[in-house]
Amino acid sequence: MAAEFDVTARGSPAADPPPGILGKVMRHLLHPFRRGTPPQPQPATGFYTDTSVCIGCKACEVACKQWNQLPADGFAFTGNSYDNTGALSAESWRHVKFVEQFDVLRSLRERVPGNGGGTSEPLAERAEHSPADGRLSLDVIPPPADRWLMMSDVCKHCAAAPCQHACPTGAIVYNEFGNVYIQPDICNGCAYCIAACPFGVITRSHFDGHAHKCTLCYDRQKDGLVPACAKACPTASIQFGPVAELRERAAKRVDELKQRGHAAAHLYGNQRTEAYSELHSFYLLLDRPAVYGLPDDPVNPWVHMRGDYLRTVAFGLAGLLLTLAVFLLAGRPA
Amino acid sequence: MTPSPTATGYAHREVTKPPNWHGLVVWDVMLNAVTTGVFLVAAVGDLARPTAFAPVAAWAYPLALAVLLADLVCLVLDLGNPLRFHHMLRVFKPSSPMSLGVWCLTAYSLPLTGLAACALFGWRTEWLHPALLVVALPFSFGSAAYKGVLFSTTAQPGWRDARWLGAYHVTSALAIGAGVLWALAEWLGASEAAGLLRWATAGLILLGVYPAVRFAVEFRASRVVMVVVTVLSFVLPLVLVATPQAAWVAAVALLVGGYVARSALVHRPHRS
Amino acid sequence: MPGLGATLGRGAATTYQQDLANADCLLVMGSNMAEAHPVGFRWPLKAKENGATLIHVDPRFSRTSALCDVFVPIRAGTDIAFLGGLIRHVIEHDKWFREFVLAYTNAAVIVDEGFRDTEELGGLFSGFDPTDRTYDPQAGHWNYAGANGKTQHKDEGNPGTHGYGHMGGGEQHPQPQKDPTLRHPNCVFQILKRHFARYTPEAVAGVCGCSPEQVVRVAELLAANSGRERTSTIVYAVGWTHHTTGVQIIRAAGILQLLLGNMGRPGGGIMAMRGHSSIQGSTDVATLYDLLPGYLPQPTTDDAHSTLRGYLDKETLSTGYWANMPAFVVSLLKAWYGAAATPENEFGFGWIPRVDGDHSHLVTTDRMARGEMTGYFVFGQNPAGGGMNAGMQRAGLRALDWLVVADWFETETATFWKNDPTGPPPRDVKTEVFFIPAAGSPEKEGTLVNTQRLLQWHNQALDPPGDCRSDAWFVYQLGRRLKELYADSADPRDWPIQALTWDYDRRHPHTLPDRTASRIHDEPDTLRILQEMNGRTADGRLLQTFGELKDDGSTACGCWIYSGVTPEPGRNRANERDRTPGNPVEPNWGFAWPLNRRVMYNRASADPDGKPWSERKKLIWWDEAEQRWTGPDVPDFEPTKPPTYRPPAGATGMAAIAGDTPFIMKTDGLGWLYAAKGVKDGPLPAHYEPIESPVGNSLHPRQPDNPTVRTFPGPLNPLAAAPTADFPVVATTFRLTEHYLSGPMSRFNSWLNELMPEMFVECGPELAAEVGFANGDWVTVRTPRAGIVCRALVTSRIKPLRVDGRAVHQVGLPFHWAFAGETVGGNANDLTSIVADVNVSMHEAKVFAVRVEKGPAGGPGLLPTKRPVAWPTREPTPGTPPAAQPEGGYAHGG
Amino acid sequence: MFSLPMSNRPQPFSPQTSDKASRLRGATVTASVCPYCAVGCGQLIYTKGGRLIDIEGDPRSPINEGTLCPKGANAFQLAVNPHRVTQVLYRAPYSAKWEPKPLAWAVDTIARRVKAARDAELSAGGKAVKSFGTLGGATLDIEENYLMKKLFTGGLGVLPVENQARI
Repeated sequence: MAAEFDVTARGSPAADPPPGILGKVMRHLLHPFRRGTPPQPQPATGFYTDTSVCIGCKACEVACKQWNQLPADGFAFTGNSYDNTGALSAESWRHVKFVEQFDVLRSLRERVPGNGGGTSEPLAERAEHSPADGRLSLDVIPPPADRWLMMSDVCKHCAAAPCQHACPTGAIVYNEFGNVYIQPDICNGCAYCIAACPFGVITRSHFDGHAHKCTLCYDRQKDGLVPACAKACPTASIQFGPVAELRERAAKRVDELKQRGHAAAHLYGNQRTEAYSELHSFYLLLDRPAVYGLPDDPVNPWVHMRGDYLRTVAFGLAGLLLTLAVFLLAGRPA
Repeated sequence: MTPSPTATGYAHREVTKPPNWHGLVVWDVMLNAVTTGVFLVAAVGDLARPTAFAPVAAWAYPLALAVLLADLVCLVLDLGNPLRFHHMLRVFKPSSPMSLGVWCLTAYSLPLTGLAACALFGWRTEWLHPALLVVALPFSFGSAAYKGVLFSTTAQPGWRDARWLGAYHVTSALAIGAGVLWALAEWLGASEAAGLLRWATAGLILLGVYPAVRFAVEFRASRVVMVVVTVLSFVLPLVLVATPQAAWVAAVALLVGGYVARSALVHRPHRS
Repeated sequence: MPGLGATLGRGAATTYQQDLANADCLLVMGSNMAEAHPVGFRWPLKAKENGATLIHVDPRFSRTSALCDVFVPIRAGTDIAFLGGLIRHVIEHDKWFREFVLAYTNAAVIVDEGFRDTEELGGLFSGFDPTDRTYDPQAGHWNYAGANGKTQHKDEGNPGTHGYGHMGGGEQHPQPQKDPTLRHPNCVFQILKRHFARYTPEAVAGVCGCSPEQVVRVAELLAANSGRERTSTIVYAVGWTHHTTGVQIIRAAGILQLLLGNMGRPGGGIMAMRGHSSIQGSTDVATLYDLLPGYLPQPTTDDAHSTLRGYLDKETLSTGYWANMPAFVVSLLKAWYGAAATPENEFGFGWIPRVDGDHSHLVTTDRMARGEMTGYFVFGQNPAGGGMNAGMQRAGLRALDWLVVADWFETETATFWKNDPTGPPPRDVKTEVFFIPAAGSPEKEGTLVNTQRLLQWHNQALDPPGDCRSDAWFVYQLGRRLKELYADSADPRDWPIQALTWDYDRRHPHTLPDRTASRIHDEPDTLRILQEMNGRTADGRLLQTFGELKDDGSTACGCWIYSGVTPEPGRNRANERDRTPGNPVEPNWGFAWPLNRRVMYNRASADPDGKPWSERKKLIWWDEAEQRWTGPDVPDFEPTKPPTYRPPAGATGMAAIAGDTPFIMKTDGLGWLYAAKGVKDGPLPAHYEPIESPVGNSLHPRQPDNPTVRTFPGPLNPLAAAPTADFPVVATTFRLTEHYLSGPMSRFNSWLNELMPEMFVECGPELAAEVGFANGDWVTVRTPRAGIVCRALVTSRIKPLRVDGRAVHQVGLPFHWAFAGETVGGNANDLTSIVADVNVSMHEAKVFAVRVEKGPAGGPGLLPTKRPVAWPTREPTPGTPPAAQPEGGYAHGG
Repeated sequence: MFSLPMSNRPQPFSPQTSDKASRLRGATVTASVCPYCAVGCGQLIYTKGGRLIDIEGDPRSPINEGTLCPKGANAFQLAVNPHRVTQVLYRAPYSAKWEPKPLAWAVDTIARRVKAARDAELSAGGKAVKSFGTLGGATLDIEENYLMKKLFTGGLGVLPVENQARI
C-alpha cells in the first residue's frame, strides 16, 4: 500500500488542552526555551529540478499552496512572459520562471557582443547546436534554436545555509533530513535570514510577520510522503529523494542531454565551489544560471565574516588606544 | 505593479530580496553608535583620568543607557513579531552577528544600568564602579563591533561588498561619542575633560578616514551622500576642533553625518 | 466525431494516453497538449525520453512547442492544407505501408464512375445543390461501384441526423469491387492520389505560411517512424474540431494514419484530447439532440421513422457490428419505459420526440435570441461567458421567461441580468432566474468518462454544504415532481412521463467513507443508474456484455456501449482500481468501453495472417494452438474468428466481416480512406478557408470556404465574410494551463487567479510596432460582433507568417475571462461568431478575423464581482495538534 | 576552499518541531477523479472530522501516477471556497436582487414552469417540445447526463437537449 494510505492509519499526537490566560502568558514566555528531542539523523534528502522537461504548468506552485494552505498573494499581470508569480516569497514557495529566447542567434550576430540588450543572452555553446555540415539528420534532431525555457524555482536547501547561520533565534535548523527548516513557532521576524540568502528565497509574511519558505514538506517527509510539488509535477521535472541518488541520476541526465546536442546542459549547485556549499535542491539548466535569475557564482556571506570582524576590532581597538593615549598624554601637566 | 515594457526575463534583476529594514533600523544603527561611542569614550576617560572625567561620566552613563534603551525599543519594534523579542535569547550563536550582538547588548545593558544608577543616585564605591566599567567595556565594544559586520555578512547589494563597513561603523561611533562628550563637557564647564575630548574627537575622526574611504568605494555610495558625510562627519568637526564654543555644532554635525551615512547604508538594497 | 467514426467506425480516441509513450514519433496538431492536458503530456514526454521525435504544428509557439523537437508555425485554419501536404508526400514518395493499406483500408475499392472530385469541379464534389448548400451523396455518385446494399436518402446530406457519422459511417457493400494493383483510375487510391496532387510542399507553404521544407520534414519524420517496426501517433484536440472544416481535418488525419499503417497498434492511432472531465461520457450518453444513448440515431420526422420497424429497417446496417442495432434500441426503450414498453406499442418508440431540424446549442441560441424559447436549464455550463458569440447568448437568455442554472458559483450565466457590462439594467430584464447550488465532485458519487473512453467512478468523500445537491438529485427530484404533476393526466401525450421508470431511491442508509451517516437522505442511488445503463435481463440479472442484448424486449439496457461495467451485483468495474504489473494497458484500472478494450481496432496490430507486424509493436495476435485472439488487450474482434475466415455470400451481421478486416463497425470491415457515407461535406478532405479569413483560397480559388457551412445572419451575429482590410489579423483562441474554460471553475479560485490574473492578447512585436503599443499596454481587439479590452502580451513567440506573398499577423486570445468572478476581463467569446458546419453544427472559435487597436488607456473598467479570498479556509484542521497543522495556515501555536 | 560551521551539534528543535507530522494522520481517504479536464487523473480526497483537508493525486492511477496539474492541485479550493453558493437563489422578473429560497420550493416551482411550457406547446399542436431545453453535461457524471436525457427526451419529449460536446 502506498504511503498515501498508510499515513491515515497513524495516530495523531494529542493536542494540549487550551490553557487559561496566565497559562498562555507563561507558555508564551517559556515556549522558546523548551527543547524538543532531536530526531535521529536520516540520509539527506532534496530536490533535483530538471528544467529540460519543465512544461511551465505551475502545478508545483498550486500543490504547494494547497498542501501548506498558503494564501494567494495578489493578482498582478507582470507582462514577463507567463510569470505572474514574480518571485519566491513567504506566500509562494515555488516559483515557475519563463525565459523566452527567440531569434537570439540572429540577434546575436547583429549585436555587438556584450552590450546587453536582452536578458536572454545565450551561452556561446548554443551555436554548436546545429550540425556543422548543415545537413538534416533524421536520427539526431538538433535542439531548436528558438527556446522557451521554464524552471520551477524553490529554496535551495543549502548544505551550509547562510540563513541558518544568520538566524539569531535558532528558528532555522537543519532537520534530520538535512533540510533547512524555519520553525514557525520560534521565528520572530528579524529578517536577517532574508538579508543573508544569496538566492532571494525568503521574505517576511504580511500576515504574521514571520519568515517563511519551502519546508521541503517536512511534515510529509515525517510520514514517508513525497513533498507536494514533486508529487504533483506531471513531467518529473521536480524529483525528490536522497540527495546522493538524485545527483547520480542528474549526472546521467546531463550526459544524455549533451549527447542529444544540448551542449550547455549542466548542473547547478551539484558541487561545492570556492565560495559556496553544494545545494540539496539543485538544478539541471540549459543556459547560464543568470538567465534563470540564479547567481552565476553565489557567495556565502560568511566567507567574509572573520575578516570583517578583524578589521572592525582592529580599528575599534585602535580607536580606544588612541583615545586612551590622548587622555593619558595630552593636557597633563608635564 | 506596472508591467514591464517587454518580456524581460531575469538576468538583469537583483536576485536577492531586501530585508524589511527601514527607518527604525536606521535609528537602531545610529543609536547603537551613540550609546557605544559615548560609553566607550567616557569609560576610557573615567578609567584613565577619573577626576577629570567624573562630571562628564555622571551624565554620560545615564545618557548611554537612555540611548541604549531607545535602541532596544527600535530593535524590538522592528521585529516581524515584537511579542517574540525574547526568542532572541533562546540560543547563543556566535556564528550569527545578530545573536552575538543581542547577547553583547544584553550583557552591556546590565553593568550600564548599574553605572547609570550609581551616577544618578550618587553612589560611588571604590570597587563597584571600576568593576562595572571593566565588565561593561568588552560588551559595549562588542555591541559596537557586531553591527557593521551584521550588515556586511549578508548577500545584499552594497552590503555584501562592504569589507570596511564594520571598521567604519566602529570608528564613526567612537568619533560621535567623543564629539558628543566634548560638547557635554563644554556645556558642563568641565574644561579639562573638554580639552582632552577635543583632541580625542579630532584623532578619532582622522582614524576613521581610512575605513570610511574604503567603505564608500566598496559600497558605491551616491555622490550626494559622500559630499554630505564628508562635510558633516569629517571636514566640519575637524575645522571646529579649534573652536571650543562650537563644540555642540561639531557634535550635531557628527550626529547628522552619521545618521545620513547610516540611512544610506540601510536603504541601499531597496534601491537595487 | 464523424471524422473518426466515418473513417474507422467509432467516434472516439482510438487509444489510451499511456500508449503515447510507445510512439516513435508524435504529431501534436490542433492541440496545445502541454497546456491543456499537462498530465496527459507526461506520456509524449516519456516517448521523447525513449528517443521519439515530438512535432508540434500550431499557430502559436506554446508551452507544448517548447518541449517539442520540431515546431512548425502555420496560419490558423489551414490544417487540411498541411495534412494534405503530408498525405501527398507519403503517396508521391511511396512512403505508405503497402501491406497494411491493401489489406485493411478501402484503397483498392472501385468507386462509382459518376463521382467527380474537387479537382474537376473547381473545389466542389459532385452532388452539390447550391440552393440549399448541401450535398446529395446519391446524386453525386459517392458510393462504391456496383451494388451498395441499401440506398441512402437525400436527408443524409442535411444537418440534423447525425447517427451514421458518429459510428460506422453508413452502409456500403461488404464485398465491393477491388483492384489490388491499385491502378484502376476509379479506385480509392488513385482518387486519393489525384485529389491531393495539388498539395505540393510549395502550395501548402503558400497557404499555411510555413516553409516547404517544413512540410517535407514533418512528412519524412512521420514516414520514417511508421511501418512494421515503428509507429507514430497523432494527437489533436479542439484546435481541430472548432472549425467549419473540423470533421474533415480529422478525416485527413485518419487517412494519413491509415496510409502509414498506424491504426490499432501500440504507439499508433489518433488520440483525441477532449476538454471536459466527462465530455466523452456526455457524448456517449448523448445529452445531444440527435443521438440516443450509445450513438443510436434519434428518430426524425422522416416517414420511415414513424414506426420502430421502419426506423430499424432504414437505420440498421446489414453487415458489421451495427447489424445488432435493433437489440440496442429495443433494450434502451425497455430501460426507459419498463413494463409499459411492450411489443404491441413498439416498446414506446413513438414516445421518443422526432428530430425535425437542427436543435444543436448554437441553433437553439439563435432561436432563443429571436424570442422563440420560454425556458432553459443550464447544468454546469456557462453560455453567457463561454458560448460562441457570448453577447448573442446573453441576448438569448434575456429573451427567456425562465432560466434554471445549477452551478457552484455565481457565473456569468447566473448573473447576466445584473453584471453584464454590455447589457441593460436589471429592471429591463424579464427573465426569472433560479440558481440551484450544486454539489462539488468530492460531495457526490458517479462516473466520469475520460478522453480514452475510460469509465472511472468517483466516490463521495463528504456531504455537500448547505442546500447544495448533486445535479442527479435535482433532475431526479424534478422528475419525481413532474411525474406527480402528470400522474392524473389521461392525455396520450403525457404517457411517456407516466411510463418513464424513475426509481433510484437508496435502498440502504447512505453512509460516508468515514462511517458517519449522510445528512442527505433523498439523493438518488447513483449505482442503480449506472446499473440501468449497464443493462439487465428480464429476470433482473445484470448483463456481462452487450452481446447478450436482445431485440424482443427481454433485456433492458440504458446505454449499450457501457455494458459490462457492472457485470454482477456488488461489482462496479468503474470503481476498480487495480494495477496489473506487466500489462501496459492496465485492464483492471477502471473500465473502458467497449468491453474494456483499450486500443480500438487492435486486430490491426497483427498482419492479415494474425501474426504481429513486429515483435516491437505487438499487441493482439492469433494463437493458432488456442484458436483465439490473444494478447495484453481485449481483442476488438470476435475472439475466436480465425484470420482465414471468409464470409459466405450474402452473409449479414458479424458473419459478413472477414477474419482479416479489423474495423468491425464498418460494413466492410475496412478503414475508409474514402468515406462514401457519414461525412456530409465530401468523401475526402479539401482545404477551405475559414469563414472569416483575410486571404482567399489559393488551392481552390473559386471556392473560398466550406460550401456547406450554415451562417446565422442578423444584427447580433454579423460576419467579416470577404477578405477585408477592416479585419486583417488572424485570431485564434486558446486555453491556459492556469484556467479552465470560461472560468467558472478557475476564476473563483485565488490560487489559479494569481497565476494568470488578467485577460491578454498574445501578439508579435511586429504587430505591436505597426499598431503602436508596447508589452503590457491596454489594447482593443475587435470583430464585427464586439470589441474587447485586454492587455497586450508582446512576445517573439508569435511571428507574422508569409501567406499569399504578404505578411499575415496572428494573435492568440485565451478564452477564460468574462465579467463574473475574482478576476474579470474581456471575453474572447464575445468576439466569436455563430456559424455551424454541416456535420455536427460546430462553430469556428479557433479562427476568425480581428483588428487590434491601441487603448483605452484605463483598461476595460470592469470590477470583479467577488473579492479575492487569499485562503480557502482559515479554520485549523480538526483533530490535529499544532505540530501537524498546515505550515502556511499560520494556525500553529508557539 | 572555505570552511563554514556546519552546525553538526544538536539543532535547537522546539518541541513542536520534534512532533512534526502530516495532517493526514487519522484522516479518511477516498478515491476520486479530478473534475477538470478529460485526462481523468485519479485523486485521493482526505477528510477529517467531516471536513475536507487535502486533495492530491492517486499514486496508483496508471494515467497520472500521483501527479496533477495546477487545476487538479486546486481541486481543494474548488470545493472549499467561500464564494460557493449554498442555498437556492431566486431572481424574480425585473428584480435587481437575489432572494434565498428553500430547495423544495425551487423544485416545485420549476416543475410547474416546465409543465406549463410543455402543455402550452403541445396543446398548440406541437409534436415535440422545443420551447425549452437543457444545456450542460460534459462536466457532470454520466449518471447525471443519463437522467437528463431520459427525463427530458424520453419523458417530456424535449428536443433541445445539448451539452458542451458537439463531436
